[in-house]
Amino acid sequence: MLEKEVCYEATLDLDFLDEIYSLPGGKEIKRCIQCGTCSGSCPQACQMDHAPRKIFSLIRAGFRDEVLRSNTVWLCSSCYSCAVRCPKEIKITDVMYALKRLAIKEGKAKRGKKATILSKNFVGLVNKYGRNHETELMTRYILMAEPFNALSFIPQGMKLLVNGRLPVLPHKIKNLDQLRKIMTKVEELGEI
Amino acid sequence: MKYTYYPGCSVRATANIYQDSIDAIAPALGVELEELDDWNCCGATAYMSVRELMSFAISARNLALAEKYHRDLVTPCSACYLVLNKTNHYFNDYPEMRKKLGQALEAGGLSYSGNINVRHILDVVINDVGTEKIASLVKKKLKGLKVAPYYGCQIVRPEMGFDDPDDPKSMDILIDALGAETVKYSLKTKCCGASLMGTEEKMALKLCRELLADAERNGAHCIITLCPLCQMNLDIYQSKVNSLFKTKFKIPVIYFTQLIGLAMGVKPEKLGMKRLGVKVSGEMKRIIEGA
Amino acid sequence: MSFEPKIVGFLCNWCSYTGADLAGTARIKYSPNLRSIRVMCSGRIEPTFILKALYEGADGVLIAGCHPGDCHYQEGNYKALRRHRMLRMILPGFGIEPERVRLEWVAASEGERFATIVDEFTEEIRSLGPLKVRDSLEMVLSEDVILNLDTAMEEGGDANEA
Amino acid sequence: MAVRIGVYICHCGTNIAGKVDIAKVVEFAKGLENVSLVKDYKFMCSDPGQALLQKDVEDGLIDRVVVASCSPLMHENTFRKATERGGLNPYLFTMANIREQCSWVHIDSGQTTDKAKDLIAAAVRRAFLLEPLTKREVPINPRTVVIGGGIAGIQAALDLAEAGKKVVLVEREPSIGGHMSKFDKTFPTLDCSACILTPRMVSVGQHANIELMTYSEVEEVSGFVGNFNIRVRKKARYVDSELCNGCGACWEKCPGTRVPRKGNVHEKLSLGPTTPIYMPFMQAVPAIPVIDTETCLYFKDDKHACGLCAKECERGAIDYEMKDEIVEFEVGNIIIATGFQTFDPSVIKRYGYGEIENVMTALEFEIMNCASGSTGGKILKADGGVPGSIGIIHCVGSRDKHYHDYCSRVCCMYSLKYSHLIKEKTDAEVYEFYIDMRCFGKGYEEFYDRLLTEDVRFVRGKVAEVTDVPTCKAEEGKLIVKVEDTLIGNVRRIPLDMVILSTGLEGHATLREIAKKCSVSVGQDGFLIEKHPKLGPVSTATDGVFIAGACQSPKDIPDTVAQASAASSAVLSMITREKIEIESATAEVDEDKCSGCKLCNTLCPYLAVKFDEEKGVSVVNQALCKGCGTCVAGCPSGAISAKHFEDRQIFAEIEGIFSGL
Repeated sequence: MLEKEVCYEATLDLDFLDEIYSLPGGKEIKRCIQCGTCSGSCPQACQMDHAPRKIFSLIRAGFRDEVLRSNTVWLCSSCYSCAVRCPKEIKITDVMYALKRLAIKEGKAKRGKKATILSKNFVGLVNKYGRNHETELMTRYILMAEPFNALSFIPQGMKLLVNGRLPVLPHKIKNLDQLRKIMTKVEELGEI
Repeated sequence: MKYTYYPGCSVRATANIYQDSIDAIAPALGVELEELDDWNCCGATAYMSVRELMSFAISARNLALAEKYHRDLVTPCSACYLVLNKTNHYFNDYPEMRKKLGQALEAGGLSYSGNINVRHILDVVINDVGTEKIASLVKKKLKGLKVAPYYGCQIVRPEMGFDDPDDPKSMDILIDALGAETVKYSLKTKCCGASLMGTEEKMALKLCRELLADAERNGAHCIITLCPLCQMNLDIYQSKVNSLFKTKFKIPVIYFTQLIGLAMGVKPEKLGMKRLGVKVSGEMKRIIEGA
Repeated sequence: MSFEPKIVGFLCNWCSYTGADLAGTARIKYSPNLRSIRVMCSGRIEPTFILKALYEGADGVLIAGCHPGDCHYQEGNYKALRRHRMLRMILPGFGIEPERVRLEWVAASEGERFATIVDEFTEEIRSLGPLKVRDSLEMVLSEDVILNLDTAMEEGGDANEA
Repeated sequence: MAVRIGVYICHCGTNIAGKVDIAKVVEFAKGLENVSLVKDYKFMCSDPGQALLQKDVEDGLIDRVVVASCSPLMHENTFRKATERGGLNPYLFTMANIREQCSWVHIDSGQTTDKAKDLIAAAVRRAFLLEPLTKREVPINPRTVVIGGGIAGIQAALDLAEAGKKVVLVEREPSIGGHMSKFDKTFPTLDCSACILTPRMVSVGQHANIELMTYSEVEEVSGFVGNFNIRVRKKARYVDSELCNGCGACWEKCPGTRVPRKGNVHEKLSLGPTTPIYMPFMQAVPAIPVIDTETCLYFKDDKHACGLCAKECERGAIDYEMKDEIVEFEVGNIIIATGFQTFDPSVIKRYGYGEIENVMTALEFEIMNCASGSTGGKILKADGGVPGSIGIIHCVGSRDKHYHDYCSRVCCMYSLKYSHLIKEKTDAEVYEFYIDMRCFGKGYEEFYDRLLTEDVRFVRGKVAEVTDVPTCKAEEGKLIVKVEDTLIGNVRRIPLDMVILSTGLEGHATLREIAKKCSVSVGQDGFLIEKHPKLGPVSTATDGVFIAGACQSPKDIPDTVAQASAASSAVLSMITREKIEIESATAEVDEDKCSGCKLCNTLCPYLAVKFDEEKGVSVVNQALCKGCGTCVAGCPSGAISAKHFEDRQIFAEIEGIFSGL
């Protein structure tokens, strides 16, 4: 959308700001004064399509597609540097999460494909055992997301293995049933 | 001092050496950790990207379980610390979130009041045990050992922590109390990129390189950390950083609990020191084995 | 030894002298060739002051006043401008390059500008070389001629303005 | 008896001594003609430093004083006083500036030392020719005139009146109140403008110490500090203010129109009645109407057929024969508070003001918002419809070399206020197009923060153009704002129903005139020049003339009120001291030499030089003379001398500079 010479208001989603605002964590987003503290503090800003500050200006103007398709959210390492420094106390990291979820929901998370796979595998494991099983998580993830690259992960895996830091067997919690009931209820309630 | 203990998945797997060192020093520090029965995954960062409510719900089960103990909930994992705290925070600050979480917990026959205090084990060691007590337990001089204290992100941010988000000092004063030397470490709170290691590996490795380079520049013999993810990233991936960026880092990355153990004269094997990705060598080895 | 020009400056009290002081307060360095004389207003500066300075040994004369419109006395600087224009017209008659007399506006806040002007002017005078024809001025500085000269300036200035 | 000059050279710690070889300079000074003693000291301005000089004067060792130290602008007064304390006329002292213009600005200490020598030699020669001058004092008339009846003038007048001093308040318009009376709400507190202003206006109208002259203009100012003579033209209102009781019957029956209707709304927005006989607004002080003779049917028609208002007026207050009246009075001080006018945006063609409908100025929007205005406070388009989207363009006429370089300081805030009002009154989308948000005052940033959450669409970028030419369906029938969103980096076209131009503030059209009358300078920005940009914000170069409010620079209400109170307290301090010392270094005409050509009369900016017809010579009024010397330089007969800056003194200085050659 940004390639266009002139942008028409009709092409924008003028409710986008309100949509993000209504999410938990999005409350302060309207107070953004575009100071750029977030971008300056972000360890990943240089790699991003749009550094965090610009993401907020795009949200404000209604560039929904541009925001959801950008790689920005997927490069966020959740370090919260931006969030603690933001002079308006915007929960920037939480907004990034919200955008990730929105992007996945709308099938715009191209860059987030790997993150989605990782997350989904993780979710699957928790459903299965109640806890994460790092060995299985890594194996599954590598095979799904990086099948052609799987060999490159072996040295790190071996290092953990030989040092006795990669348990082969998963641990299953006792009351898995209870956890599943909770999770089923969440499915019922739907996300906020 | 008795606490409810929430180890988290990593501490029971890739970070089991963290658990070993905690077990080795806790009695001497007078810290009793009673493990939260049947705890489950904290919900973790990765979950958050896909399902927010689900993440909080899973997390909330732990908090609900912990409430029966009437004690602070202590975790050694920064990620768990953040997620559990965040769950608390959202539970208490967003009525809609509280309502839905309440309903979900109810489905599992649980309830939560929102009053569990979640703390990091470093907080307990520094603020409950205190450096005076720790200093009195030091048996082995670590004089000359230059240590870079690496705090990472999640215990100091976002502002729910017990220390300054830009310039935390807890581990600095701990190092002093142990008789070692704190090196200037400007990047002490910069992100190591752990959460990106799976998905955006190169970028994560780049962040690791910066951290390792700053430690080396400042003459550190080792880096101490308090987070399983940071430790794994900087330790296990150090060789990958070296091969990608043609660097020659050989900096052991250990848990602060391991350093306490060493100073207290606990055998390195008992602290999991032998199971590090980057082994102790050179000057650090001399200092630890000497004296 | 290379030629070090001697320059006399006539600075108005309110803008230019203050501007020169500001250059000092800000420790801006400039060439040491200037010797300044303070007058209340650039409108006070008579053409004969300038000729006198040239006669006594100055190689160049700098006149500095408030920017147009900013004169402390409303319009003294316009008077200075008029006289300056006239003076430049008659200087060649004495064999003196008109470039040796320069008029500049320097505000109280323009310390840096003052220093730059002094540096530039010093270099300009340096390239012109020493003023050689001082003697030609001797006769104009007798009292009678001074008066006639000043009258010419004032009336000529008026004519010029019109 | 020979002149004995004492030369005192200050080290100023290392400020001077670090770059100037003091010993060499002392040696040099000792060799100068008429110098009878030379001393150097670490800090001449210190008490012991001053005592040094004072004692030498007391002991009769010297009768002229030269201090070579910092700038005379810094310590001339200090040493003059020390000289005076020693028993010598303070004008027998002079200074050589060897710090600001010597030791601080040059690198080579040899050259610095040489320069210091030259400057001291010049000062010594000048000192030789100095003459004693006498101090002069004039009494101060306790009455003050305040020119301008906006909030600045109102505040200043009330302050003075409350202090028990007489004030004449002169206002050009039919009512006092100024711009503030046209506002509905004031930022950032959003308190009602009329509610806070009206009581003050009423106080002014009723105060025993305030003489109010509305619909009046200052014609001439003469005299000088403490003794000004003011001539005011009271324009004819055609309504006798003694008889009128402000009932309104006149305008209710008036058949004419001052502001024609156009479609559903008036061509121009108006607060008061739109008839030729009108009150500018309902809370006007005085509550007396005026007749606009341009549109009044009685005046337009030679036969004077109408006369309806006169018939309606029960009290017979209408007087078509009324004439302008000239009033003269004396005051001791003047406060200029003439305020501002808003920038006329029609010169910026690309914004379409005056060409495209629904492009309006800030002031028009202000009036539209007033409950007593022509739309009853409703925000309406030209066709009477309700706008669905409104854009506010900041910095119109400000921060632009083509119009005004400066920032008008109030536009960001009033624009935010508009956004709030629009959101409060309508469901319209609001866009703010800004370059920078300048919210510097108390509670201002907080107000901005509040507006950020009120769903105003902030777009950073100066609008390139406003057009009514659509390029797509959605733009048809709309005003289209074309702007680069600089935070995103691409150009946007935003269709709107109404555009408000946040026009900047400029000095009032009559400001130059009034400034000239009061001998105050107008700066390049078109505002009055204060005595000192930081330390003299309310006084001017002319003693006894003070300034307050937006005539000095664009200002918001709090700053205006603060400055007005500062001006009134400055006036009070003048009045309280009862007398004032005036400049001694003035010009003087040698009557024997004066040829009576009157050239100097035209040169003097203060009208201090007048021609004495009897004697046939020009005379300088010493009370008016400021000592600039322009007349001295201009006198073709050399008949005028500038005391303390005489030709021979300056010649001596020049000679001194070159005496070392």
